[in-house]
Amino acid sequence: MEPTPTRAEPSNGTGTFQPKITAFVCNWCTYAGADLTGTSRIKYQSNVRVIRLPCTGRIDFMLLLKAFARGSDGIIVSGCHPNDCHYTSGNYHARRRWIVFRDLLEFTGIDLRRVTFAWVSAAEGAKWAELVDEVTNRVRELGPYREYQALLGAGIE
Amino acid sequence: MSADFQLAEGSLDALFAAMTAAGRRIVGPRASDGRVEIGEVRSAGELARDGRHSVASAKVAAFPRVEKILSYRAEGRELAVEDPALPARPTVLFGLTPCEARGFGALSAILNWGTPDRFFNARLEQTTVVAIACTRSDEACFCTAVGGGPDHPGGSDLLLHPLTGGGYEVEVLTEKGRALVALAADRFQPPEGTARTAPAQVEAGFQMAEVTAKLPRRFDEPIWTEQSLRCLGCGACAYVCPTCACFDIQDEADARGGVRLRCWDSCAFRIFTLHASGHNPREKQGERWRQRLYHKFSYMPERLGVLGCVGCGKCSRACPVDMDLKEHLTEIAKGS
Amino acid sequence: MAGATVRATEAPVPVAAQANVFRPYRMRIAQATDEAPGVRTFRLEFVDPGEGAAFSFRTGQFGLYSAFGAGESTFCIASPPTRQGYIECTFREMGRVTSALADCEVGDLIGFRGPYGNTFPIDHWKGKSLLFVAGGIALPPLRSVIWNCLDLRDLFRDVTVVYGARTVNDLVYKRELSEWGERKDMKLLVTVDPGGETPDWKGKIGFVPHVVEALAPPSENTVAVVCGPPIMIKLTLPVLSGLGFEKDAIYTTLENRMKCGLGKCGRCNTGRSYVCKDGPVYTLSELEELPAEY
Amino acid sequence: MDELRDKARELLQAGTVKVVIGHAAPSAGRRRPVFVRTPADAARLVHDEGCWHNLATYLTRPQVRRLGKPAIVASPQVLRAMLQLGAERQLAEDEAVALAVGNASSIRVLPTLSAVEEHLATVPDELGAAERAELERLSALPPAERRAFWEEQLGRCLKCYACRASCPMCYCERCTMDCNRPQWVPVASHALGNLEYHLVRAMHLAGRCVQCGTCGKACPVGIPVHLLTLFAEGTVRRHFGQRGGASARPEYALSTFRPDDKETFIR
Repeated sequence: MEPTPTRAEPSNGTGTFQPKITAFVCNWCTYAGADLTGTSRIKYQSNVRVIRLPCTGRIDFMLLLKAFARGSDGIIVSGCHPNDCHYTSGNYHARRRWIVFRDLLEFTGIDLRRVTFAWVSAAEGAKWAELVDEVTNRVRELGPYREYQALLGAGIE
Repeated sequence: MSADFQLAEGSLDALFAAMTAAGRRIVGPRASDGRVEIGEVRSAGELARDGRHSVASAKVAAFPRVEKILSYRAEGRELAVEDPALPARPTVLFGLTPCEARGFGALSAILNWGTPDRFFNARLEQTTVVAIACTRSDEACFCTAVGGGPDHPGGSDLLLHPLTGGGYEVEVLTEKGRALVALAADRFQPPEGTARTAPAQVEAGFQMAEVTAKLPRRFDEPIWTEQSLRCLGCGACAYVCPTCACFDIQDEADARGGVRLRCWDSCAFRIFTLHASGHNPREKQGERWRQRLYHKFSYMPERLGVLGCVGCGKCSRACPVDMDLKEHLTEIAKGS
Repeated sequence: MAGATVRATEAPVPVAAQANVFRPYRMRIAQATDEAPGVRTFRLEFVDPGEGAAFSFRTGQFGLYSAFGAGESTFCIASPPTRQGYIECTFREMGRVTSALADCEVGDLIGFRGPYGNTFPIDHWKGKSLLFVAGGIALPPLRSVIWNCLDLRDLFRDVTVVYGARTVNDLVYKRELSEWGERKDMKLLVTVDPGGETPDWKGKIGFVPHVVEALAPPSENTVAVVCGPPIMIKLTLPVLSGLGFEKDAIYTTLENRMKCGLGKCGRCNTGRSYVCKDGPVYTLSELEELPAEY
Repeated sequence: MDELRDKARELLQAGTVKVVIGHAAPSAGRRRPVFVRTPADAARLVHDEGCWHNLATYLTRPQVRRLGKPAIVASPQVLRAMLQLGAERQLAEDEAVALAVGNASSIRVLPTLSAVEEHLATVPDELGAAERAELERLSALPPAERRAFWEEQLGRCLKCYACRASCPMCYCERCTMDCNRPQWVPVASHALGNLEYHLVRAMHLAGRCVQCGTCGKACPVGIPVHLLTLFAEGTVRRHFGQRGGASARPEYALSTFRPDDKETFIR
């Protein structure tokens, strides 16, 4: 894909880099938790775009790669705590895949500081806010994910 | 065959420097991790000149793996479509085998049939081909059976003949070649008649005329299934072939715009001809193998007036399961 | 067969002046019609009127239609060249591109490049009777030539159309079918497979080859054009032969997969023929010279 | 070698099998898969270090299946691939006869997957020293260098799919690479398309890879793609104690779980 030439680095107007964070969350726990963050009026940084899926078991590892390819600087993947899956075991299956995929990403030199896995329940509105703030701050510190962006368009004559 | 100049071994670096100074990118065979690749070469020392063949083909210079053929931007419901700028990258392909040089002729025949292919032509126009006559051949080579040879001039702008004592005699074959000589004119000396290293002996073992004569009547024979039993259906043969030009067209886009890309494709892949409905005109591997051979040795000669093969043997060397084209063609020629 | 041997020659046009043959016209969807489940027709108008004015095609030709971002797909031009100012295409939602096209609405822009391929030789059909036999989604290629001939009705003798689909619902161009049915200067037989009829279905029930057989159109001085799913074609051809149709008087169109439309990408190559250049229209005798790779 | 040829000849003569899948040596330095269908032809069979193809790939190929019941000259990696194919219901218990070759001097004829499993229990399943060293070397590199390494390597990938085509476990009739609704991975062999392809390949083989390394040897341009699958398979073995090709029972580490699976990175 072409790097979209119009993409300006998001900025809060003060010149600070505003990272683009994509969060893949399950419908039953983390999405509800994030909802609670809002209804509880807990403030947190607005850099995250939430993508809701039925279950962490449904979060294909390809989605993470697609998020990076579409310009994400950081990724959050989050769902129900072990034992709490709405579908009984989706998060257990997901956990196995995360273990393998994360290792593989590390082996190919993808920056693991930009990928955060979490369990956030429907009751943990505060944890969601903390998580987003923590990830946003860390990725802001790291700067734009230029190494991955450099892959876009590379190899096209 | 007659030489126009002589180029001393010690002059190669000066020639490379002159080409680089003139803004030419130099691409050629270079040793890398025990194999020979086609890649950018900065000095003559980086060139692989031990007679080993590169795995991949230099066709990338004019027919890259992936190239942009269109770009577009969405503006609301409107859409702006743009032609990509013509590639501007003057290139010297240095040290190719004469087979590789000949390959551009077949590529051009395919891509320019009926309508000129501006992307290929623009790249080729900016490419100067300097071939070095082969002094070594291997089991896979059969250039002599398909109209070529270890010192065949076809497709080259300059042809270098290695001399026994080092250095080359230089045949200038085209205006492009002449222009390249002019970049370092003082290095190109009058030929002294020094002995050339004998060109490689290439024993083809079959007559191409026999193959072309027999193909039309062997179409329905079991030989194709038999020859392709071990074929895995990968695209290695097509992707290293100097004359394979089949391609795919792919869009890559986001909401704001995108590009249309031409990328290599291969008739060995099952999905090459697969319809969206699930119907596949060439469902079996044997049918796909047959298509590969017929396209190169029957349909192309008939329709385009050129063979789709230069006998370089790259496909045979690249094949993970040793599908040996020379051996297969010999078998076809021998049959009734 | 069309397509003489072409010798490779140096490109006569300087590279900088060579056109980008992959660049499509921008077309606006002027009309969208749902024909049958998953089958849509677009009427397309040139965004650039100059391009539209310079554009011409002949019946039987095809083009590559792009949904920008998804890619290109090949269909025939389903409208006749006698209707100017627009082209029409009919397609079934099957893959990535056709689904993206199906999502487009009136006013959207899509791409079109063409026309490509050969044509139905209607100039040679003058003074003859015409028999069109189509099945399912294969009526669109025939629709162009049927309308073309109807618009030049005086040039031909009898015109007969036999069209069948699996079910009533699957019939395409329903409004045109009723228009053709009412015309006095042509004969139309519409049939659905047994079990595919509705309670109020007034057409025929039966498979296309049987309907053709029962109709027994005279073969003398008649051209037959057959287009449909492989099984329909396979069973209809012997019927036509039995009725005395010569192989040179039977035409069909091939629909091999294509990417370029220019004889280069290699996909549609079947025997010595490139369907995108030498086809898509073939007579039965031409077809029999090709390997059955279509 | 004589023993291998004798066994193959016997099986063909008795009509137990219709074809013996093995290797032939067309010339001194070359080895190629061969399909022996007559007792006389058994003389073409060879087996030595140069026979690197995992022949089990052919057990699922339509053109080979059409030949009838096969016997297969089987290194331990071929035997493992057979078990994994059995586990994935691609190969029935007695669908192929294995002619087990290996360090042991004599050829073992294994007529069923159970016999294969029994035999394999006596064969150590260890990664080659060279592969292990290379995995360790790469793992020890600073992340930026590892990224540079793979960027350079995968940048050369032609997407000819020789790795996929040569892999005994890549038998899917319609690979996800060939599906375009959605187009998960770009078709083009550019940097992104190549990286995504190889990550998908490694993920799809994790827990199923029999560690034969055939994919890497098949690569015409010499990219060590096998290191990716070996690595992912290694992760599965380390964390979940399951290995591809260990048995014909349908146990796939990534389609099951244990509530106490250990990880250290989930917040």
